[in-house]
Amino acid sequence: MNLDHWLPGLIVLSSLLPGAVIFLLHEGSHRLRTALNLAGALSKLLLVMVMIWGVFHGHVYETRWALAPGLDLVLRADALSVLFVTLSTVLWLLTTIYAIGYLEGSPHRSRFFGFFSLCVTATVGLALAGNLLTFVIFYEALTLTTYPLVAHRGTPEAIHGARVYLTYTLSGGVLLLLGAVWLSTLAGPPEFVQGGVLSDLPADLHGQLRWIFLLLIAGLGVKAALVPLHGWLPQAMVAPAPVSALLHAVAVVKAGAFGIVRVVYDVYGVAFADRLGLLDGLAAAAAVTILYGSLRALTQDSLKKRLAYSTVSQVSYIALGTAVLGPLATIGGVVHLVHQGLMKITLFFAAGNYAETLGVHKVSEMDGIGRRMPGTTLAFTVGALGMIGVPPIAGFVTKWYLAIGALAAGQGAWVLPVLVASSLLNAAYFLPILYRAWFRAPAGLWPQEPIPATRGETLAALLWPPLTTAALALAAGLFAAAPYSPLEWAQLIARREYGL
Amino acid sequence: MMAELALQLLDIMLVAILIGLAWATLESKDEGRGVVLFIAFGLVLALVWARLAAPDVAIAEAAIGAGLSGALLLAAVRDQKRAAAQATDAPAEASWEASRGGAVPPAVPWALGVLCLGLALMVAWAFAHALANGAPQRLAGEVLGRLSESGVTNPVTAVLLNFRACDTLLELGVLLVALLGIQALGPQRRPYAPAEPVLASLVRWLIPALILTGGYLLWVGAHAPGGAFQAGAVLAAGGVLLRLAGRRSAGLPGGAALRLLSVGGVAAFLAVGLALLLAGRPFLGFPSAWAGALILLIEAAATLAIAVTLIQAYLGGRVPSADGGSEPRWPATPDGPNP
Amino acid sequence: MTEAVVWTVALPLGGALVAALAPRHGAQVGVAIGVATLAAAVAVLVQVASGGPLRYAVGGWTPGLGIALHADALAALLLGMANLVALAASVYATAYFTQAAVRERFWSLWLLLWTALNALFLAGDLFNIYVTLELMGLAAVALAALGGQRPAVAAAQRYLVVGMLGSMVYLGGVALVYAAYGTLDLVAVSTRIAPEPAAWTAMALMTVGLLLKAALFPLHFWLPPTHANAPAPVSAALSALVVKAAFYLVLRLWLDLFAPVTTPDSSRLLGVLGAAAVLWGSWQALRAERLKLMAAYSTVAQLGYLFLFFPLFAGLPEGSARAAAFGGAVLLALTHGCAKGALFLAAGVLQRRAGHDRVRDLQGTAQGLPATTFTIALAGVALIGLPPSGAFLGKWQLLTAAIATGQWVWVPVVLAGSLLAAAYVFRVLGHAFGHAPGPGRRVTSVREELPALALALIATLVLGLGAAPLWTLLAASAGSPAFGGAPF
Amino acid sequence: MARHTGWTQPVITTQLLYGLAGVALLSLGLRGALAAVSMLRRLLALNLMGSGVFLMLVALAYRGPGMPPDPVPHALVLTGIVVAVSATALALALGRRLAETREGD
Repeated sequence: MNLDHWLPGLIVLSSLLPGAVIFLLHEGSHRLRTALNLAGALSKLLLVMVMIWGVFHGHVYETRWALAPGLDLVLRADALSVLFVTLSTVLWLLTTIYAIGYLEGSPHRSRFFGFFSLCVTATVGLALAGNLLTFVIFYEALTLTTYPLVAHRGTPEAIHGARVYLTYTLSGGVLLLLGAVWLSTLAGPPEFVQGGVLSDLPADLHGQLRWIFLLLIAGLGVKAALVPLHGWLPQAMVAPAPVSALLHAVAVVKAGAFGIVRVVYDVYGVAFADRLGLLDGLAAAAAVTILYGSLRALTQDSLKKRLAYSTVSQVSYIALGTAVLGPLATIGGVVHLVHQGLMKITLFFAAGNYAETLGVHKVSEMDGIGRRMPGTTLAFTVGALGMIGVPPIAGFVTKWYLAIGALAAGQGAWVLPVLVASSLLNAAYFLPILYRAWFRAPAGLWPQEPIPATRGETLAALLWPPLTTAALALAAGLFAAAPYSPLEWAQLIARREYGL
Repeated sequence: MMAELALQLLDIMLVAILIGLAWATLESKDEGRGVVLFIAFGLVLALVWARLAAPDVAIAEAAIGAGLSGALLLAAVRDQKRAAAQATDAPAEASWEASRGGAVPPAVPWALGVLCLGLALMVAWAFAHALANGAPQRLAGEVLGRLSESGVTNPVTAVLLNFRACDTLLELGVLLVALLGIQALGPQRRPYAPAEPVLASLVRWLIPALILTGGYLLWVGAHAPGGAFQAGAVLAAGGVLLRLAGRRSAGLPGGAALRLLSVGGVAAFLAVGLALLLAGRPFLGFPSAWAGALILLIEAAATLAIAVTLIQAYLGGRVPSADGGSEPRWPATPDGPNP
Repeated sequence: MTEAVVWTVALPLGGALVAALAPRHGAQVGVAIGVATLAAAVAVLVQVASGGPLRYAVGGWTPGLGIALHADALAALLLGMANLVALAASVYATAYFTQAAVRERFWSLWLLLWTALNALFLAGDLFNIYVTLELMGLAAVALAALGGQRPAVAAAQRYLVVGMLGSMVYLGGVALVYAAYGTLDLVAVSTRIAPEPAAWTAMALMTVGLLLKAALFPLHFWLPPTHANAPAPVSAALSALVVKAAFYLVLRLWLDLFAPVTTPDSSRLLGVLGAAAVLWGSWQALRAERLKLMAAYSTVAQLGYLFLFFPLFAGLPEGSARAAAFGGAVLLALTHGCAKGALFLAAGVLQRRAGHDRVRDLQGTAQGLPATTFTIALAGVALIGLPPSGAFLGKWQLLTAAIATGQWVWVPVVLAGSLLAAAYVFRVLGHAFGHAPGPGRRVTSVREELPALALALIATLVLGLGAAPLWTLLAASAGSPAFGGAPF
Repeated sequence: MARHTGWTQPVITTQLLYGLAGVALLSLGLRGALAAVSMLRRLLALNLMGSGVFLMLVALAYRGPGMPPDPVPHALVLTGIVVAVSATALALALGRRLAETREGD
């Protein structure tokens, strides 16, 4: 067996197979299910580490499977996919641990963890996708596998939220499909190649290529929650906390953002996209989204909804970094894939802990919560400050690179105001929460306390994941210059894209 | 020349009568009358077949097309009238309709007329064109040329049972499907009415004659007009007559024997075909020397199968045993006493 | 061993006779014969894959004088799919029927339907096709009426009348072909046919007759009540196989027989009707209040997709692009066969447990039957055309061909049809989530739930991820002398 | 294409006359089947339509008084007649069952 051929496939299978088995498990087989979940997550982590080592040593990992003449399913490891795969794998492991604690005793756990594993399978497949067809396949698979997770609770609101989610994402999928097929008829099935594959096409096709770009970005923009395609995201907040964490930090929104990065860098090529005049529109959409999301977040009392609008805003930093020509902005956009993931998952874990431990769902109920749950609130604080861009947390690194990238590209005149305004708004909706949590006295009894306080602030399985991700977010900022840091990888990606 | 002219006049008259009867069938106000006209149409059509040198088809048309179809349709009309007499709330017409609006959405009559006329003109044009330009030999030469290898001398039987045996095997399957389908719908609950003595005594004379005719048709089918379908239909006609004369089983055996007879046609055909296959010949590839005997064997089984199938179709699927024990109960009706 | 072709027809026919003679043992006979018939069909597929198209002269007579059975890749693939679905439905049927009277009558009719399907896929003679159509049609009618309830019987009667009408119109075309070309053998006719009045008219008559049976919009009116009211295994066979068989014949006749006679306009007409079927069928499926009615309308829509390929074939030059599109059409047909079979079987399980199949009121039942709900979801993925189902690749080829030939008009139809399909599928699935406690068992009725699940998995995974050999197989059959002017 | 010897004009006249009569029956039957309001009439119309097709086939087979007719269409028509009666019988049985279920309601 040639590992170079099989490794990407194995990484996908390492969550697919446990997922398939988990579906068959009896509801009460708690231990076996947990063992399978953790075995899958750990083996995936192991395989990814092998892959990182291999990519570092110049191995080319590619799994290729023919679906039809000229249409191949390709899984390939390059710098960008390794970055996203690593992020997904680490966060999956943590989220699994968190979910085991979170869902203890609730019904339909086999169904939940089955789809949860499939969802990660789709995310990892999407990260490793080596061509547009493969990307589309996993992109749709992600839609399908997350639908049952959003609808999991089965309440009318859950069903409704899931339906809204599905309506948006499937419509986006249709646009993406059309764009992908159209592009294939012009240029053959496009493989992802750094620097793009389309710049050699004759000039009379450029008009069609612009339309295709619009279709692709619109299709991807639904999942990336670009305004005005973001409407599903706040609705999908009905899902259980681990799902929200995964949806908003890693899987769904990030899949859209990652797709935008892929299309701009590895299908069109950023230089060619700029030549076609496509980047300005994307940048404008990103800027509008950044500001709009922040503004909407200001007025939300529901904590999860505030976080959701914050996501709308933050994910578009990635699109913004992508749309500004130049390696520095690229670094800022790509590195934010990881940074936003770490920070936002921390925030959602914490929000889930508040809801699960104390029944707190609203910002207005959070007075004094830091004293009751110091660990959780500490993690929340790190995430929130990171989002605002306070050094030395990871978010600062992102904003710094975006700013100097914009200046280098001569677009500082409008990018810098956007960044500043956004950061001020971030502060405006996060700092009051922190103030309430740490400095106000509790208003009285918490809405409900299913977990007895004697066992610590909450279950260990719920507490350690947010602390870990908060530490990672801090480390990603503190040790940004260290080898193998997310920033380092982002710089590698940018060097390759621009041929430096 | 005179003879030819007379023949052409006869042709034109036949065609005119045929189309006239078809028209009258469709336009008749009363359904019973329509069925009677349809039977008359079938008899004229049998004459047309004879005129066109198709005696095999003529016999089959008279026995099946006009005879048995007619009997089935007449019985249906009678049931329908009876149901109408019983039902006080719903008109009988409605009970025959799958649903209001029928199988086809209501169409504007003149549009339908134009459509059908246009279709007729198109098909007529194509048909005339094909006749004028097509190869007039078609398959006739090939069939007649290789007739000697078929084991029979009646070319129609040769085509049916040998050259195109595959069609005929499946066609017997169609007949079997119809029978099984009718049986699956459950027994017919038709009240039983005793026949008048005149009919009963007539039938007593007719039945042996019909059996003889059927056997004869089967036997001569190898070299003259006739064969399994015609023979089976004639036997079936005997069964229908028996039923009309008051024999409730219509001369059919009961139980396993009947089931065996019903599937016998397909079974014999298939068994012979597969036996030949296993013997290293093609499926249904009769060796010349044996072909005549094998075909007669198949035809004999098919004749009986066709006969019992058609009789059962007339009886409505479930055969009452000869002593009448299994005839389902039927409420007393004004026009027929209960057994 | 070309006899495998014969066995695919002879085995179910013989089985039907045994089942008619010994109705109490129908289930054993049916499943045993089903396994053997599937083996024969697989043997045919293997032979075609290894040795190219095969042709079997029944009785040893030269085709023309006699009748040929033939199997090329298209026929063999559909034959394989049909036998797979039929076997799954057979296993299902062993547990489905509760009334002894109905159960005993089912098997002989069922095996005759199976005979007809296999004979039809292998038929190489225009009149033989007519006989197989009638055998299939009558068996389908008898099975559809099997329950004996009034709506089923009424629908079956209408179905029968439509079928008779279609057969007669088809037979009119056969008469014209025989008049003009003096033979009924498909290969022989295809070498002689020329664009002239007889050929045009015959094509029109035969196509209309078959479209009635294939339920292409607006000739679909009979399908929803028939398919929605038949017993579940019968519905599965009707929707997955019987209408598909009529489509197969249209495809066969247009590509192989009437290729010199068809015009871009005639192909476009089929495309327009297909597009209308996609939109109308999907819309009606969305509005259907009953699950089986929804599935039936979905069949109307899915057949529409298959007819969209006709104008695309006409627009593509011979070569790899057309071969790719042709493979897409076949894959779409195969996937729909398996998925729709699975959907109807699963719907039958739900209906039996709940006592009804009203979509609105199915929540609790769906939650109590996770395997069946999962089956519906998987089948739904294939109906929508999402990856990784075979339908995704089929639609990819459909869109590719539409864009490549500049026939943009079909693109919004395909996309809108997919979204509507998603809407009706998820309308059902939305009800599967709820607060009810988890069921004790994943699978409650092995013989009913597993065949459906197997079909759904084949549609969604096997045909989606393992379909590449299909194009190789079709390419190997193309242009072979055994079958006329093949599609490429 | 050269005419066959012995293929005289009256033969084709006869073929054409009866063939066109068949076409007329086909068309009449089709109209009847589409326009009929009751199942029984529809079945009558379908049977007439079938007879029309059969007549076209048998007319083709006719080759004049001196020549044996083409047996293939004859065989096809025989098969067709049996198929038609089978379908008619099944349709009537379905109608009967419908009538009964109405009474049962």
